[in-house]
Amino acid sequence: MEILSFVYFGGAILLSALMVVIFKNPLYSAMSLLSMFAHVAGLYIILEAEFLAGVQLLVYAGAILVLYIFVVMLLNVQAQGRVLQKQAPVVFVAAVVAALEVAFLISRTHFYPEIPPVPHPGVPPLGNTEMIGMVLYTKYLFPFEIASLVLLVALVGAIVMAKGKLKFR
Amino acid sequence: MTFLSIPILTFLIFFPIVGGIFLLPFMKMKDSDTTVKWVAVGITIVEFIASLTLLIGGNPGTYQMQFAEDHLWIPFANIHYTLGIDGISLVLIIMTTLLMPMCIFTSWVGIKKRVTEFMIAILILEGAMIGVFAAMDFILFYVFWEAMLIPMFLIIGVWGGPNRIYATIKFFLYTLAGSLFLLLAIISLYFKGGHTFNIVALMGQHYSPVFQDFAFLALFLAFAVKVPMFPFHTWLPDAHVEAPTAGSVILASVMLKMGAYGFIRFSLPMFPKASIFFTGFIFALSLVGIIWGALMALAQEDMKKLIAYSSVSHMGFVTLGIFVFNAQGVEGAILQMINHGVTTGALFLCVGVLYDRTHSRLLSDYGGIAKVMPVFSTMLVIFSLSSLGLPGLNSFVGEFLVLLGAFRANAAVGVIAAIGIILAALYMLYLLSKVVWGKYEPRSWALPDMNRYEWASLLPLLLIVVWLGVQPNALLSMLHVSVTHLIGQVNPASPLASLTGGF
Amino acid sequence: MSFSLVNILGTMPEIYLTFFGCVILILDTMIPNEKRSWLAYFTIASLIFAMIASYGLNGKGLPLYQGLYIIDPFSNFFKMIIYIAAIITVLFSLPYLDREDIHIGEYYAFILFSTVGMMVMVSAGDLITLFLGIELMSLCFYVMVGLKKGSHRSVEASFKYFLLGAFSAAIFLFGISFLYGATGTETISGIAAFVANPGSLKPMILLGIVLTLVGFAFKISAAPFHMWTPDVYEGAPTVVTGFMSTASKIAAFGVFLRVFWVSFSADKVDWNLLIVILSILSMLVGNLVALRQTNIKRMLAYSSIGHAGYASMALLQPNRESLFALMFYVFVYMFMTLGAFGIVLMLRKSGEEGEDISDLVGLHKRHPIAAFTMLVFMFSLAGIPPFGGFLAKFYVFFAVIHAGYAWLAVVGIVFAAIGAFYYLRIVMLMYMKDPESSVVFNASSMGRIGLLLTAGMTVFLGVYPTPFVEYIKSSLAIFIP
Amino acid sequence: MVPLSWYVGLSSALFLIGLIGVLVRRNTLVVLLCIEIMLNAVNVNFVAFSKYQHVIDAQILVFFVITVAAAEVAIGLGIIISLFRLKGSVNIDDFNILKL
Amino acid sequence: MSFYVLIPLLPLIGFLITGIFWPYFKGKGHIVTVPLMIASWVLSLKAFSETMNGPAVHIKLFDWIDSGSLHVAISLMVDHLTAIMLVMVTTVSTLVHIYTAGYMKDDSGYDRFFAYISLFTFSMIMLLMSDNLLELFVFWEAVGFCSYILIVHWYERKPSWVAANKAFIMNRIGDFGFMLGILLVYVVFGTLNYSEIFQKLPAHIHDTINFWSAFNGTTQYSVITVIALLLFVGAVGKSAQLPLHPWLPDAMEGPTPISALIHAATMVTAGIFMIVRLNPIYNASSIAMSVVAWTGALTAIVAATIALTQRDIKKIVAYSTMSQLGYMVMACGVGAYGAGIFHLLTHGFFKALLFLGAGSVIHSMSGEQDIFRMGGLSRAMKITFSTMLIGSLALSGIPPFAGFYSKDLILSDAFQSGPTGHIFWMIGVLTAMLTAFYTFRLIFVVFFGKENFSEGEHHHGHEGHAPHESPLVMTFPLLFLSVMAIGAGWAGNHYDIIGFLSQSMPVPHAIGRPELSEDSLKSISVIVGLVGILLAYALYGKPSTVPQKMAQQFKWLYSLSLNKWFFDEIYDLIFVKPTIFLSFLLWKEVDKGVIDGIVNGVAEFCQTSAAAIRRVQTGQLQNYALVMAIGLFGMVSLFLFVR
Repeated sequence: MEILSFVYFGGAILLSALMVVIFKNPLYSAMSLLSMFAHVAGLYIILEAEFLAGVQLLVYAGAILVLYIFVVMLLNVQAQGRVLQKQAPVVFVAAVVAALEVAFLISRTHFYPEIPPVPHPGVPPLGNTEMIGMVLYTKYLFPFEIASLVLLVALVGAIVMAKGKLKFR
Repeated sequence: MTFLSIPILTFLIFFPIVGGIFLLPFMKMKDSDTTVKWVAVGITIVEFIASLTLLIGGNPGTYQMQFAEDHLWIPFANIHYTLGIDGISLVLIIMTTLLMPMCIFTSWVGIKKRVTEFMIAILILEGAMIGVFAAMDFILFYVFWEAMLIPMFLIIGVWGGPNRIYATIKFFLYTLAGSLFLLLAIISLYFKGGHTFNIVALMGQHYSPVFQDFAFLALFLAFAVKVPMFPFHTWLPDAHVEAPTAGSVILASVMLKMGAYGFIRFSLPMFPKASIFFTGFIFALSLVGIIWGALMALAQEDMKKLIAYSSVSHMGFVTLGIFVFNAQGVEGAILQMINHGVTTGALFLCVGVLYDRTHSRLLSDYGGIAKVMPVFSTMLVIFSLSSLGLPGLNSFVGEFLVLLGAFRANAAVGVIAAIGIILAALYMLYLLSKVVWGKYEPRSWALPDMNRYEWASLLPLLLIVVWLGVQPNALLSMLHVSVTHLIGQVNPASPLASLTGGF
Repeated sequence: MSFSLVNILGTMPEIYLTFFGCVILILDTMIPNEKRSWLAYFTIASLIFAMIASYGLNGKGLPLYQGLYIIDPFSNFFKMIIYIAAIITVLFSLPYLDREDIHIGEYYAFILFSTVGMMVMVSAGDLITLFLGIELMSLCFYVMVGLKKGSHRSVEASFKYFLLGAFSAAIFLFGISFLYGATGTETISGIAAFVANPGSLKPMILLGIVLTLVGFAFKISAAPFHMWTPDVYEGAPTVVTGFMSTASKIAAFGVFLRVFWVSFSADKVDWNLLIVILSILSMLVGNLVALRQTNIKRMLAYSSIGHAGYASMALLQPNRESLFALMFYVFVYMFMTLGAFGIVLMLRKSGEEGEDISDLVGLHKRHPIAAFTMLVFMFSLAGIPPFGGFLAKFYVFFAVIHAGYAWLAVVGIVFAAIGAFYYLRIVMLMYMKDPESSVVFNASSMGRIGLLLTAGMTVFLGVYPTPFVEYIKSSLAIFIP
Repeated sequence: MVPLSWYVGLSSALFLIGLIGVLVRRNTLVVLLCIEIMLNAVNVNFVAFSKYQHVIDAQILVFFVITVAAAEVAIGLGIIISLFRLKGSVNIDDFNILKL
Repeated sequence: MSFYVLIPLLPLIGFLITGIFWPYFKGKGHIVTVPLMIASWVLSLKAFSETMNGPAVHIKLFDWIDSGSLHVAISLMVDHLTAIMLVMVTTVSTLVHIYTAGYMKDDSGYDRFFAYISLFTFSMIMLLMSDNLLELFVFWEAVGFCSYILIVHWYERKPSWVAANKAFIMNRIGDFGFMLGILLVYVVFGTLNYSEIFQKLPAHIHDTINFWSAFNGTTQYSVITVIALLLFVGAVGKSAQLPLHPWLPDAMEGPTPISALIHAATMVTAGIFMIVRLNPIYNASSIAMSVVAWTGALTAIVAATIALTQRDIKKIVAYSTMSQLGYMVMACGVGAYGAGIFHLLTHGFFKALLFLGAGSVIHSMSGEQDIFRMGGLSRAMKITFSTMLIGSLALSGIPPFAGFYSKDLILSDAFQSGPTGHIFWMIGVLTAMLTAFYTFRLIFVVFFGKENFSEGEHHHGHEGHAPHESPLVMTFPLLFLSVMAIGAGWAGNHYDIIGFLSQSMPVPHAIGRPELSEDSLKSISVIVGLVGILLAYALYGKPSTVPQKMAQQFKWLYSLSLNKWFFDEIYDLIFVKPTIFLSFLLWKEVDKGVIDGIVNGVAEFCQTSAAAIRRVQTGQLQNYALVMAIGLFGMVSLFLFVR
């Protein structure tokens, strides 16, 4: 069952990712990406990360992609000329090599069950949103704050960049 | 040891540098050139007089470093500000301080633009050069060694001839490239030699033969470029030709000596086994250099190039003498360093005298100047004769001692080196024939005889040329102990082997 | 899970800066255009304030937030450099922004936020905090690079930087994920234990090392991950270039060092080779390609690639010599590079920045002091004594030889000799040719202070570096006793 | 139970696809999407490790990654808009004033 | 300080005063130098008388070079050899000083000239008085330098400086050998002092040296032979022996007084002096001796053949000098050192006389030197003619003139020195005949016959005026020297100069019983001399076409003689041209081409490769990303495949 769903989600993820790369029209690519995000969220559920699945859908599909599609529409770019860069053949050859390397590396690694023992005894069950909140606001408080600062900067920065060449006031 | 409780070596190093810095305000002033020149002359003369206290206070009877100063400079890696001199550095320092006033005198007329900056560069250069000879910490030595390049770079590049940029960059990069290997060797020595940069402390160590070989080669690169030894010499003619007269003089008289000084101070005592191992190699290069430089000089049409190539030849004697490892050879080499400094410096000054009048260095533009400039011609003849090693003038003694040392070390080497003396006669007489002798044909330029600044720059050298020719012992006596010690370091088994003659 | 106020106190400098950054954002909307320079003064003041606060924390080796954030003298040292770099940058910015018509108050806020980002980087105790710090810094820079909005080059640079930065961030994260997967922890010290005894997970750790290395190499612009550097440096406003090329690089070095030495030191034999390759390639590319540049910012960009190569040689062996070498190197590098960019940004040619090398021709005739200052920076960058650059190079070679890589030192030497040429060329053009273009050197009093500071320190660090050496020694004492 | 290596393989494949996309597509916007794919690959990895190691921290990391991804997209789109204004194009090969 | 110091010091003072202040003398240079010179001469006479029976005087002036085990002091040593040489040198020098005052009058370099000849005299005296090889070498070179500077006196004329350069360089080549000899002496004996060398000589007599050990050579040479030969190379150069002789005739470009002083009487004899001084070394090596003898003999005959056809009055005398020097060297080579020195002395006088006479002739001809443009001068210049005649007779070895005694001593000593000695004797006799011939050819052509000059033909000087007798300052030295030319030989013979000299050198002992008695030997040489004179008279005593015919008949021989056996041309072809060619070739092609080419090539290579690497930076963003990716996976594969 698990395997089956993994195969489904995994296959769909890869397929949609490929579609993102393959589709000529950026809008279609964005739609494929949406599909990918959704399937990744599905995969998270298999992996007992329900909270993250929600975040994934909310942030990625709900926020990022909408913003993205908005920009695509705004710019109203028509697909023109070549889709791929001139260096594409080189990239494909290199990608095959890279894939072989990674596959080799993964095949050489014995993950489970030789994985190191669980470092923290008495681990609460995964997927517990309360637990996530607990850790996030104690241990990860500092990164959390930094993340908020990142978002602030992104906010201001996006405004500054997108505003165009305007005399400030 | 201090004189009037001033650390004299520190004073010698920093007095001109500080003096140069105090000249800075003159840059903005109008019509201050003459003042600046006089101030610069004053500084260099005070410096010279101060350096004479080394003679008075120095003890020629010991090889220990004298006037030593030692302060921690940079606390990481144990870098000290260590100064000290022995007989060998003493004579070189005095030669340096002696030549500097003359360099300024010769620039009196020749340097017309940016006089203040020129003087500043010269003064800073002087400080750095003395620093090189006085430093007894390897890093300090290296700092001076390299820092010296900067003012020289500017002197050639700013005040030089038409092709100065190529020349100065070549000069800088060439020497820098060599020096960087020196830096590596210094660092390696630190780790092999007991975590110190103190030169004296590094001498007493025993290094593995392989390390000695590599370090020797690294040092060799740095010093051979500076000397310059045979295949590394091509920067020299370019730099000499393009440099202003003072630059040529400093380059030839002092800077070239630093390579040889490096061999004496570092290569020999620190890497005795490698020094002996590479003796044949150095001999070969020196001999080729002697012959090569002379042959090249013969083919030159440009006076400065001719003298520059002759330097290659003469410095070949120096390196040869250093590596014969006997008293005559090494003392001869040091003497030859001084002689070459004085003589070639004077020759460059002479060329400068002509150049200031005519703005030509081509032999074909001259001829028969004995007619119009008799006094100058006499000077030129004497310096040329000194350069070709006429007995009674200074160079002969050095060359003879080197030849003697070389001959003792290896007869064939001595024979080949002696050929250089024949060739020296060829090119120097060629120079004289083209410039001094012959029919004087008036040209667009006037050739008045020497003015008083030129007198001031040439006459002292003339006296030294004669004095050292007649009384070389005055110099040699300062060297004996240091040289004996040096040879003892190279061959600790029989420190007196070289003194007992024999085949 | 206990949580103590010490955690907050330890991060007060970061908090101050964030706060002041927000204040600037607010102030910006309130103060009139003419008084805009007050923002700069305010920025400097806040930086100095934070600096003092950081200094107050010196000597306390504190792991905060359960080891996610480390306040130790080592990170403090890097923070000091970053503060100084930021202050000098602001000193240079004031006239520059006016001239370039960048009237954006957010600029100063971004300077502060990016400073926070770098501080987070150098203090980060785990990889994710580190990553967030990098991102914070980078996002600020993405924007700052593109601040000259009317300029194609500026925006293009911003775009290139952004895209490649995001690309490298993804690679870096992927690496973190592998490290996490292999070790089950993301704290720097936690990883170390597993790296020492990886068992069958070694391939994954190796992959993680390589991928994180790429992220760091990108930030320090080491070849072959340097490609963004020249373009971005050229396109960015020169003040930003100066800040980027020094502070961000130095912060990256600090964290690079910490991650690799603490986490991966057990696997040294493996990554040493990579560092060697990186540094050789960087020296090669940086020093060679700089020979052919006509734009001085581009040239300095390549030079900074070369310097990254030298500095990364000091990463090879986790010992005292290397640590000192790296710290001293970045310290000197900061002053000389920033100063060189300072000179460049003060050159104006008919309303534009004089950033062509040909604009420097004959500078000595017109502005002897500017030329001399540039000469100091150039010789220092070339590593010629008695300037700081020499001692920096010296200590790096010192460390390399101590690490047993004498041959690498030889390679470095060769490239140093080659590299000296293009620095010399600048000096040569300034001093040995007659001026052609009508370049003016337009230095405000703050700019002059900045130049005096950088040039003075460049000389001082070469002649009498003792106080700083002592400071660095005390800073590294905790890291490696 | 699905072996961990499958997940790692999946994420690696995803990462590579994203990488290829970044390298080959001309359209800036699509390249940006591909970077998102790469970041998602990272997330998949983290979540899988989290599951198999029973540690919640990894999920926190994913949380941060998502945050950063959002921030990057915001800035990136801002830059792209700014660039589009100047050049009227979103093809990457049109942005090559800075070179050599 | 004893008065010996003053002998060299006085000329030195003269040099310093005139040399430093010469612009202020304005043609009065002689008032300082001549009196000093005369004083020096007087003192050397005193020295001669003091040492006549006394031991050698030894005065150490100062330590010159101390280095390691090398100790060289500048000292004065006066033994019999030195003393007698001193007399000759100071005499000739004094007379030349006096003569110069007349000859060089109105010359622009008058005061300079005096300074230089004083310097030369000082150097020559020091050369004679030196007590070690290095000191000898110093002044050996110093006299060479003086010769150079005096030859180049009329520096505006190209032949002058060419000749001067030639003289200096040829001497340098000789000195090269000399220097090596000194080095070898030091290496072998550990000292350069004559007396110490001679003391240690027996111990090293069988030493050998492997000269080419550096090149793995194995041949062993006898050290003493090598030393002797190397030192002899110096003598060859200085004394103008084959093959280093061509500088001497060319040196006649200098003013005549120095030809008399330097290139006839004093400097050129330094080589012989050196050989005699070092006679123990030469005596120890028979190979060296025979080389010396053969060189001398060949030089004598070759020079004599060249002199036969020369037209330049000074060149004829110069070749005769060379020939006579060959005699002396030959004498040394057969061990007849005393005879050599004797001949050196007499030759010094009569050859100086001949030169000064020639100078007087040239002076009166306003610079003309071609003997075939003179003629009949005996009428105008009686004193000059008669003194020249005396000199010529002395040179031809006609009794009772000086040359007769000394030359015949050489010939008889040569004859008695064994089988090869006969050959030397024969060469000597042949040379004697040739000598008499060309000497009197000169006399007849110059002083007899019809006047071959006309007013218009005077190129040099003022409007050509008739030949006239020279002033007293010039004729006085001639007269004085002719007295010496007449009396010196007799006096030497009478007062047993050989015996006197034998106090410092060995006397050759005859090998076996001579087939011919001493008297018959003497008469043969006298007869030969007379034959030569008669021949000269026959050919040149009266107008005759025989010489031209002979020249055409033996064209080959004639041109060989006229062109000085083509030595100059051969040297030009073998040494001069190739050296210049080589130096230009090496400079242009190797130094600038290869060595500098490599240096610049490295820079060029950096630039080119920079341009190549630079092209990676395309500006295309995705190329950058690709490079990063390749870098990334390259590093991964490095792990996979390399580690």
